[in-house]
Amino acid sequence: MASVQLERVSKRFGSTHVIDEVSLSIDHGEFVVFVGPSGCGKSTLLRLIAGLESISDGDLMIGGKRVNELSPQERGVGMVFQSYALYPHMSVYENMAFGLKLGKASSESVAERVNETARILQLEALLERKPKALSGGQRQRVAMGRAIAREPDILLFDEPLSNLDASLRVQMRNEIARLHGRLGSTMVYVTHDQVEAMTLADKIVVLNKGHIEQVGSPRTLYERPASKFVASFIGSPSMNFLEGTCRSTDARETRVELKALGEVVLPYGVDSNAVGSPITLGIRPEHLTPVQATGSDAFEVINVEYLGNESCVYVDSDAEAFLTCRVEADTPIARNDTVSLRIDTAQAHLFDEHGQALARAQDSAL
Amino acid sequence: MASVQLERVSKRFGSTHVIDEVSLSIDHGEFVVFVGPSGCGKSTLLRLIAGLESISDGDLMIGGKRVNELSPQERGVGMVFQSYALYPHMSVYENMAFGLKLGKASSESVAERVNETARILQLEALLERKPKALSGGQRQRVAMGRAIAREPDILLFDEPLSNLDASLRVQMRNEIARLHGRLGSTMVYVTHDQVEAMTLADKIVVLNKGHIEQVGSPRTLYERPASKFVASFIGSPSMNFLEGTCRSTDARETRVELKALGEVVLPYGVDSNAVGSPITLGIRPEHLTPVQATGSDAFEVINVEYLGNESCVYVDSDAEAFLTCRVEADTPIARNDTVSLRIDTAQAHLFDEHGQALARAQDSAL
Amino acid sequence: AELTISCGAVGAELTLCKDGVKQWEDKTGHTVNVVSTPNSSTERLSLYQQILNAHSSDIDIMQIDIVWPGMLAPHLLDLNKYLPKSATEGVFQPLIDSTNVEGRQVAIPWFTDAGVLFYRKDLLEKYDAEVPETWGELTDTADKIQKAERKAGNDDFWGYVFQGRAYEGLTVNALEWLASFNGGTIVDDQGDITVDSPEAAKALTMAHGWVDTISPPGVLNYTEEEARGVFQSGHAVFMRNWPYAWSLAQADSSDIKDKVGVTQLPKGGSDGQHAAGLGGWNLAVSRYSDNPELAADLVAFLTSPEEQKRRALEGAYNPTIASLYKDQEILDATPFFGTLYETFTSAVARPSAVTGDNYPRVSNAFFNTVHEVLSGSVTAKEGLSSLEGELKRIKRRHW
Amino acid sequence: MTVHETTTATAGPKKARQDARGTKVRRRRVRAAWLFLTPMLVVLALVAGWPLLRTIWFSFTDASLSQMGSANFIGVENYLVYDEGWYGLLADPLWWQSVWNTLFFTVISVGLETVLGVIVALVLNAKFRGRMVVRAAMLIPWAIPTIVSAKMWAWMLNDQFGILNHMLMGLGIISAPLAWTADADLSMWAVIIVDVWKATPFVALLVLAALQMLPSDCYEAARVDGISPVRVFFKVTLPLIAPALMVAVIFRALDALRVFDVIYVLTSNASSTMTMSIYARQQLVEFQDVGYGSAASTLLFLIIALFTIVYLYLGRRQLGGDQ
Amino acid sequence: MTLTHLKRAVLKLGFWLMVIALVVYATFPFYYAVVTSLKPSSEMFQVGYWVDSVDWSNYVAVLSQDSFVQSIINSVIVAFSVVAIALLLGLTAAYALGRVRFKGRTRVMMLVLGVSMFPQVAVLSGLFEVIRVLDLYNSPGGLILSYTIFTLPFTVWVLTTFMRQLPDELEEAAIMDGASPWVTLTKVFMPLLWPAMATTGLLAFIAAWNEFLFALTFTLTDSERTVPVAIALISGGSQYELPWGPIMAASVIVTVPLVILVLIFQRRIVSGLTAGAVKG
Ligand SMILES: Nc1ncnc2c1ncn2[C@@H]1O[C@H](COP(=O)(O)OP(=O)(O)OP(=O)(O)O)[C@@H](O)[C@H]1O
Ligand SMILES: Nc1ncnc2c1ncn2[C@@H]1O[C@H](COP(=O)(O)OP(=O)(O)OP(=O)(O)O)[C@@H](O)[C@H]1O
Ligand SMILES: [Mg+2]
Ligand SMILES: [Mg+2]
Repeated sequence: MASVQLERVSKRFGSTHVIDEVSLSIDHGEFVVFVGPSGCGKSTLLRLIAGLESISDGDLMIGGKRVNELSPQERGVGMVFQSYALYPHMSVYENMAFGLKLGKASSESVAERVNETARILQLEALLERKPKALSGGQRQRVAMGRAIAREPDILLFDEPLSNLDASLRVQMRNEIARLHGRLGSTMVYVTHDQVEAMTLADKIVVLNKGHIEQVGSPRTLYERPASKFVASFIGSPSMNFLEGTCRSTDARETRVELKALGEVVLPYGVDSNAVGSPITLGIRPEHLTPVQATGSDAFEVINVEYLGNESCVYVDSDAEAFLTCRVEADTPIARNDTVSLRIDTAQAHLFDEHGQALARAQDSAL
Repeated sequence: MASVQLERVSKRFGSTHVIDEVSLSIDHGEFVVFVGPSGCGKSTLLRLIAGLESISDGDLMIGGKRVNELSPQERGVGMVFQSYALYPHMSVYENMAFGLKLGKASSESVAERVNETARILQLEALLERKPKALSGGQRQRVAMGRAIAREPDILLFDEPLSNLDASLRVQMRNEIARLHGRLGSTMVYVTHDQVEAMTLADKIVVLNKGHIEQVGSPRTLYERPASKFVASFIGSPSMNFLEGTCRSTDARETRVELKALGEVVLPYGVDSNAVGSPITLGIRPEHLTPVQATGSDAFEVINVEYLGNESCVYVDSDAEAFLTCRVEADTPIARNDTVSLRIDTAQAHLFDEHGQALARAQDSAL
Repeated sequence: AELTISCGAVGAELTLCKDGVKQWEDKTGHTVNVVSTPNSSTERLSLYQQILNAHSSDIDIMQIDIVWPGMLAPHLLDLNKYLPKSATEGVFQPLIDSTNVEGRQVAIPWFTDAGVLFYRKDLLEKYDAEVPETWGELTDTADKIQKAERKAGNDDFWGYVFQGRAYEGLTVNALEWLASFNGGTIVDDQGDITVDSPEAAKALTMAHGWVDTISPPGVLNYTEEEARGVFQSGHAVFMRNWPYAWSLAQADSSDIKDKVGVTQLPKGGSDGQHAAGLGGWNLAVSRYSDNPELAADLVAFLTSPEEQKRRALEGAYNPTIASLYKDQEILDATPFFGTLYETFTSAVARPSAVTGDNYPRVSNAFFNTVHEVLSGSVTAKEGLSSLEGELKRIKRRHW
Repeated sequence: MTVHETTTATAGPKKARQDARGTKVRRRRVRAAWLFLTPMLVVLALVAGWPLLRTIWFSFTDASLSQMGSANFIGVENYLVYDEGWYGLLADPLWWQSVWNTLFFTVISVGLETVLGVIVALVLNAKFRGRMVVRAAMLIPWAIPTIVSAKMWAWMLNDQFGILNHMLMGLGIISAPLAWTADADLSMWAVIIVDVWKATPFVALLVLAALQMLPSDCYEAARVDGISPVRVFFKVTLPLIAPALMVAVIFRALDALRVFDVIYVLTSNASSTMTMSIYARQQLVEFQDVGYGSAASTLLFLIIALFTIVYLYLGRRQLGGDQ
Repeated sequence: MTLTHLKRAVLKLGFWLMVIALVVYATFPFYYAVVTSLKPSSEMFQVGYWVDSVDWSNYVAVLSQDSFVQSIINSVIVAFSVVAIALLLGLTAAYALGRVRFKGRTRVMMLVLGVSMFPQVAVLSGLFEVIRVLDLYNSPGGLILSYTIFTLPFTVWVLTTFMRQLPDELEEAAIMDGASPWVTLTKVFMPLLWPAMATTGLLAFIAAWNEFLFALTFTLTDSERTVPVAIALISGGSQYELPWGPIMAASVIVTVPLVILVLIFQRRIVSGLTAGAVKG
């Protein structure tokens, strides 16, 4: 049983609090993805679980047993390091076989396993090379191969695909999903890739400055972010935020006066305490549609970015930042056009002054 | 003048041909993005331009002058290394200031420049830290800061944002664009990120196994890929490919018999030589729409991936690989449904047996 | 003018030398630098050779070992040319001979040394034994006392210690054995090799018999100090050593103060002779000296009877001038000088003059052979005959 | 580093090879390298050039210390000559004995020093309280002047009042005192004991430096992979410190092959502990035979050079660089 | 749990036993020297593990000689200069040999090594001549110069080896920053080579500090001599008498500065200097 529990785990480097009372429970066989801004403590958290850093405070349990003091090998984890940490003097083959030989596996089965892993990672042609003679992405794949060849109970991935091209990344992602299915091992995965996070995770953990902002399924996080931070962090391009004031709310609708866009009516009710207080409305780019300008509420288009499958329209909203709209690739809108903006109000989110999401009245569970 | 010309440049490591007669011309002030599969030679090409590797064959000109034999500093280039290559004994500040100081800048202007760069990269709080005490993304930003602080004529970026979270990446991307605008320097940029490539590039160069597959504007590459390779490489998820035969073509339409989907009519003509020969039809996921199954041509849905802003539907096409369709996030389609597929024929691409795109009759320039 | 002299190392020897030099300085008004040199005589020799070979005038006057004149002669001044005949008057003839190379007086003997036998008066008395006259007696007495002492609980007690390490000291020791059996001195005055004789074999066989019976096995690596260590800590009844050990054995801190006697080394047999190996030091002047006359004068001063007497009184250095052994003042200060007069006059010199440059080879071959015989890896007979071959081989290069 | 030199001779058309060899950058870099090398080479040439050439020259003469000026060229007579029987260095059984002694001494003592040095370095590399003091303590044997430490050991190994015999007897390991330095069978071992004691810190310190310079992150990988420390040591640490260890061993071996003072002070220069250096010194200094002694030195040099070349050839992969 | 604790405790105990064993092994002779130096000369020939009564007279005797103190000063000057020269020349040479690939590199390495292949006695008289020609006889300069013959090859080789292990990318980064080889060497490599430099420096220092044969041959007067010679020249009342007490006292005195030096230098022998430099 390879469940992982963190109970008020903290980590300090000197006086810097890097992980701050994090509690989290990961079930056996679960696939958990950590996301968060650069430097928020994701790698540190993985290293704490692996046993590479000592826990300053709190308890870490694996399979129900407190393991704070156990060495990495006793914890039964495998890890893909963000910095690869390859053995510089060993060939790719040896790098991958090194951890395997331990298990007294016969050399044939070692060879078989390594070759199979190399095949999955498309490294077959490079088995004899030293890490120095590999490209960045090849090194990264070796780092991954080393961990997955061992098939440990708990696999920790620290941004394992960041240096791979998109199509290889899709393949690798599928291989990881397949591996997860086959081994049934617990996987903890750090990524900055939205798609990876959304597709692989049973559960996404959003970290911010060493604490957990929200834990939930991909859909929950995307559709019901608990805070402005999570809302802005999940989804790319980010959600647009509009300042305003809550005018009224009842069970079925909420009226919000936005500084930039005037009054909008949202088709759900929120906590009535919010009435009269400043509020932030969040709306994702795909739910903000630019249309031909209709008189008064016209905004200028700052830029249109063509992304192939879609385009992004940046609109000057007079608010702090530009508003981003996601439109079809061959949108007729061009820079310096003036547009009106239409909000898909059902998809809008409301946050209070402190950035917390306002609870929706009779919110159905997702 | 910092234009860059490569003329039949080759690079061999021992007997491995890593770069194979690459010719390319980069104008002064242009922003060129290199993309290509892992290990195709992108970094090597950058290193050749930088002067860190000797050119095995061919000529490299900068500003019209042959520079094969000049040292990096004489070429006036700056580079962000894929592996960062930070000075481990220097603080973040010193890392960024090192090159500036060598450039005999006054200490005030060094401080000013470094602080400004640190601000842009959001590293202000970390200036006193050593690289060892930084997270992966922070290191990467330092590596970038070091190169851009010097403001050289030619800036080479090797996957500079790969370890940053999505929102930071968007910010950094904008900063780079702004920097490019301000400095007017020539920039060569390697990335695996589709969005970066599409939004930043004046010109994208697609590399494959050491040679150039296609050079063109982002829109050209996306909409008129010259080969199946480029078509599959640009865009994520990748384009779907369907095997078939060309039945007939004239100036205005082409009939194609697809193994999996039967006959389709494309609203443009192709080279008439193709008639009767095996052909591949490429269609991007967003142009392949699953609809309620209508009798005969029904396919099974293997998986539906929810990505937040959209979903991917994987359909078992009886062809080699699954077909991928891009649909709205809240699609009603679920795993194991049966669907029919509708092709947006105007957006379909045709490739001959060798993977080359079939020239469209009276193709309007893009 | 300024002179440089190397005499002795640090310690009493150096102090004595400095005092003498000071007197000369006061007398003549010149300045003299005294440089100290390594204690080990090989190191000192190689240092001199370095300097002399470079024809350097860095050292004007050197204190050289009794066996060195042959080797250093080309670099040394013929003092006869600078000094009156009287300078060597009254000096023991063997010493004059050893410093006269091909008619050139390259050095003046300064002080001398000869091997003597130390014994434990108290133990001989206790076990009612005589001071041995022959090696045979010594062996018996040593054996007897050793057995008895060990029985009495003195576990690491030994009968006889000497210098058995393969080094110059062993040459002297073994030469004494050979000479005491009338076995010659390896090479005779004519330069003929005489070592392979039955007497010599007898002497060496006897010595081999001591090792691990009356002498500790470690004696094969003993120099003077190791031997003295054993003797002075009360672990041996007999010791062959130089006279210097006397004052140390008589020091207040010594375990055997007032229990020690000194006598001549035993004879080989009743028809043998008392033979003491000759040691000692001379003063020589470098040919490259800038002030040869002054340097020679300083040498003459330092080797003068007055100065030698002072050294005998203050440091118990044995004079090289026979008459001083009758000087009452000296005899009062060091009573055993009288008993040793005989020893000095009859001392056997090593064949350094005749073998010249090749003396070190000869000595080396000799002590190595002796060492092998002592440690039992060859018999005396075999060893001596192969030594003879070896010496012939060396002689090939003409001495 | 790979800058500008990466085109190797293994493949590629001729033109490319020439091109790479001839590039200006490369040439400039090479010129800079020579510039950097020059001071060192000048100093070495200054101090070593003349003495070494002189030694080699003298080995073909009959020079003797007392008449160095008038040396005659005698060809290889010092090495080997027939004059009613073979004479010369190569015909001297003592020389061969000393060669054998030296090799024996070198192999055993350098072997022990290496093993022990690595162990000590590993201990010193561990983090524990008082590490500073222990490090300093471990260096003491190397810090004591050889002439002193050899005398000290001679004192401690003394058969009568040496503390070693005293201790061994106290522990009941031996019943009678051993004549460490006198006994032909023991004296070589005594010398080895002292040399190992003295030189282990040298190896240890170098290995320690190598250990400190190791890349730290692949050790984390090994820890996570659950690889036993012993295996990590043999498979990761050892290969990574191999270059430094090799250099340490080379210099230790060079010292051991030229060993002099320890033996000179500790044991008599009897044939059982006669080494090549002692032999050479004996000829040069004690026997005044500069010609013959120089021949011995030159031969010693050749033997060492031979061993070094073989060793470097066998270990060339560890040293990296020129494949 | 208890089992792992027990195992850990046993391991810890074993480790400490090992440390103690090594320390005893390394320092016992030195300890014995200290004990001997504190004994009056009368107890010299007795085995003893402790000092019963401390007798400083040997130390007083040694330190009261001006020439001994002077020789310590000389040694310090010589050893520091030797280390400085060796490290400077060694570093530059190591950069060339370790970082630049050129023809003849191996030959240079072998040549450098070849210098240390002759026995010291063999080069002695040649070196003596060189030193006399350069007019450095009987001066620290002569010793400093002659000591490079054994410190330089060693320093060059060790630093070259360590230099090769530094990541290539660092030099490339420096090149991109426009650093000249000299700047790269001093500003980028040197700080990273501290462990190696401290080690070689220490070893070279000790070698220079303890050298005897050259020091004996190339100096003449007490005012120019170094410590080992001074110790060797300590002697008893006569030629054969070895003054153990003062010699041991002197040895202890000259070893103490080295121990202090080690304590200072070894702060530089720290790990993980290159951590965080490169990814992969
Ligand atoms: N020293 C070398 N010897 C042999 N092959 C090498 C060497 N260095 C790189 N290669 C090979 O050259 C190819 C190109 O490497 P390069 O680093 O340019 O790839 P890349 O396009 O940057 O890949 P990535 O996206 O993974 O960083 C790779 O296949 C790599 O294995
Ligand atoms: N040794 C250290 N001393 C002080 N602070 C440190 C140390 N190591 C890491 N940190 C800080 O801890 C924070 C968390 O680092 P961590 O590597 O866990 O970030 P991360 O979430 O993995 O970021 P990234 O996505 O950039 O890799 C960072 O702000 C980093 O600067
Ligand atoms: Mg990280
Ligand atoms: Mg790359």
